[in-house]
Amino acid sequence: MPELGKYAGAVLSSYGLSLLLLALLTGLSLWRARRMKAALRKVEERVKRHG
Amino acid sequence: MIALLMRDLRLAVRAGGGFGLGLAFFLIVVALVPFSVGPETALLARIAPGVLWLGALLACLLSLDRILALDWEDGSLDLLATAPIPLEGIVSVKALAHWITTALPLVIAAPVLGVLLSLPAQGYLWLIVSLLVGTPALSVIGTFGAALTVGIKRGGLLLSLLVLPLYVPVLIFGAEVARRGAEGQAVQVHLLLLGAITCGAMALLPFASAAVLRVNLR
Amino acid sequence: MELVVKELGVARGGVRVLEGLSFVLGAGQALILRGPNGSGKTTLLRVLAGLQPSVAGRISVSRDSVAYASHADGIKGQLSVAENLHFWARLHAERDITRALEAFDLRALQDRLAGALSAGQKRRLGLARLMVTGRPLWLLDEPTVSLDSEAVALFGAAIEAHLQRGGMAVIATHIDLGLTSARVLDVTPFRARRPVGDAFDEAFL
Amino acid sequence: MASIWEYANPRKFLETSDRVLPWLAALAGVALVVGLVWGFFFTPDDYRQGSTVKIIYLHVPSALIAINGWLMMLVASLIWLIRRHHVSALAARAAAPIGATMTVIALLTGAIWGQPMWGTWWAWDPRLTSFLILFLFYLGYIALWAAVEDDDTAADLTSILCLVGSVFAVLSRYAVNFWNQGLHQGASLSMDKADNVANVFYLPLLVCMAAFVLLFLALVLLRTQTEIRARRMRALLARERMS
Repeated sequence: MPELGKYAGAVLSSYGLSLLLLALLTGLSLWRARRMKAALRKVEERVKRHG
Repeated sequence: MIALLMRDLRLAVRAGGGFGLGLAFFLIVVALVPFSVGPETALLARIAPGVLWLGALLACLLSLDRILALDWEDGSLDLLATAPIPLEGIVSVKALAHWITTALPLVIAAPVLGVLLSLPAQGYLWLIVSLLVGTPALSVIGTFGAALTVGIKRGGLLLSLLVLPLYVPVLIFGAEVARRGAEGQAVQVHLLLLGAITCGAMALLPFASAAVLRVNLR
Repeated sequence: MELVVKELGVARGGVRVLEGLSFVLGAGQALILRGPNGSGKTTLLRVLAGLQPSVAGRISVSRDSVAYASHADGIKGQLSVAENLHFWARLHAERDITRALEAFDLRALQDRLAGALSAGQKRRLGLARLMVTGRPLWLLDEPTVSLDSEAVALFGAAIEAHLQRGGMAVIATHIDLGLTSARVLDVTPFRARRPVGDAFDEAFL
Repeated sequence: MASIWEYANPRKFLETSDRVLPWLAALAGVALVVGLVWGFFFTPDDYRQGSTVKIIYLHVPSALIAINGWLMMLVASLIWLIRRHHVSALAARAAAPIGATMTVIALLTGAIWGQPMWGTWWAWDPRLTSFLILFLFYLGYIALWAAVEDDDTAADLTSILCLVGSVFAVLSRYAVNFWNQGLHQGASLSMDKADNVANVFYLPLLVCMAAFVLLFLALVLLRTQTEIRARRMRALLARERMS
């Protein structure tokens, strides 16, 4: 761990918040991608079956 | 074109909402300011130009959705779109009608409300000039926003969200002219820039508004 | 003046509803559109009026020659009957509204506020608007909704007179308007076929 | 050589992006870890700013993406308006939330950095203000996409909004400059003036910027795929309803 001195709080909180936001964005994107893939597959199969 | 303008003006007068509501709103906003920041005259005089500009802008915003929504609901917009006037002309006339019915009364009322906020005497002229030059841009930009949201049910809040960021440059220069006027500084540069924005908006935005309206009428 | 429609395709909400539609309409002729609900009659009329782009085919008339009347009449309740008509007349650079008032029996009502009219009277006013546009091609979408039989007869006579003067009309309706010369076009056979296979095209189908 | 417009076909786009995406994501992840670890652990403190200098490894790249993300949306919107390729419009839609998040990160890190340096969380400095306005534009754009039901209509409306918004964003930028000369230092980086910032800070910053660009691209591809699938599903359901 590097010595951050008196600004430790500022540096750590900005890294923490930014990484949290990035993780949230990536996580949400992945989650939606997976859900949409599954939902589309279901609809595609139904459409194919009914012609 | 004149027929359309006259009809819109007549409708605004008969429906009652046109002239009255915006003005009343403006009055209330301005009257509430001293309650929130205190009655100290020096402070009020300092913030008066900005408060008056912001109040006028919000009062303008309040009536934007009426520009097109009523004609959309009763089907007039479909019929206007097939009329001999190009849609660009129609949205320009609509913006003009909005300016006459909403913005112009605000410009006239602003000096009266300036008294309430103890605006310095030298500020009145530039307040009126800045509002006269700036408010047409507010109407034209607002018409663009109204055209964007015309097909959306309860689009009023969305309309504000879309239009307010677009109002930023007008507000900055308009309020700056009024402030500098009140403080006795030179206003020419800012006034010219404000005029440039208004001219640019009036020249170009009707094309965007008409394009958007065509999409919404599909 | 002639309306020529060739191999026209129209879409609603991104999905094709009609395709391969062709017809010719000469001066003084009327065409009645028939077809079940949702078959694309309204969409077709809006495309003909130039409010909506077609997805295929050609239409010969420019949008300056059409007068369109939809379910909504575009009437302002705060204006009187005469003011409403005057507005549309002036917009189309016409002056005279007396002929329109008479044809739809609105003379006695002309100073009444349009907001105070009954549904059928409003509809009559909406249709009277067509006459003050001075345009040759009328596109009418279910024009007889909320009209009584007497008003339907008035309306039929107004169309007849319009055709006599060399006008044209395309009407989506299920009621017999008593038009002697009108042709009927059933749009059902022109219903868009589904694309075969599951080719994944630009329209995601 | 195939034309790039081939990728305007949704299926082709899905196939190709499926192949590219894992590599892109892996590369973005590696670059992000390398850049941030390098920046956080292995750079010295600045003699004036102390350890807060480490914040630029997040602040500058996110600001870069915040602006260029909007620029990408503008280009994609133009492509949609001119060539009517649906994928382009959907890519613009996919990019908006990423750009908005990056704007928030840039604002947050800026505020946290400003607190010890300027003694205040927020100053109405031209750059901060411009970013706040940019964020409002992102919000409006996203809200308009969400509010319009018909997909093609929404694509058209948002594209025109993006165009008009871009003009007004630039206008606001200059207006804000006029309005208040700020505290913010000038752009501390430009490609030809690398000596603005010493190399020890500059190299890890370059890695971080590359990482953010890669991350942006990967996320755009992923989200565009999702939008394409959502769009196809709606189209299939609509067709089913009609028959």
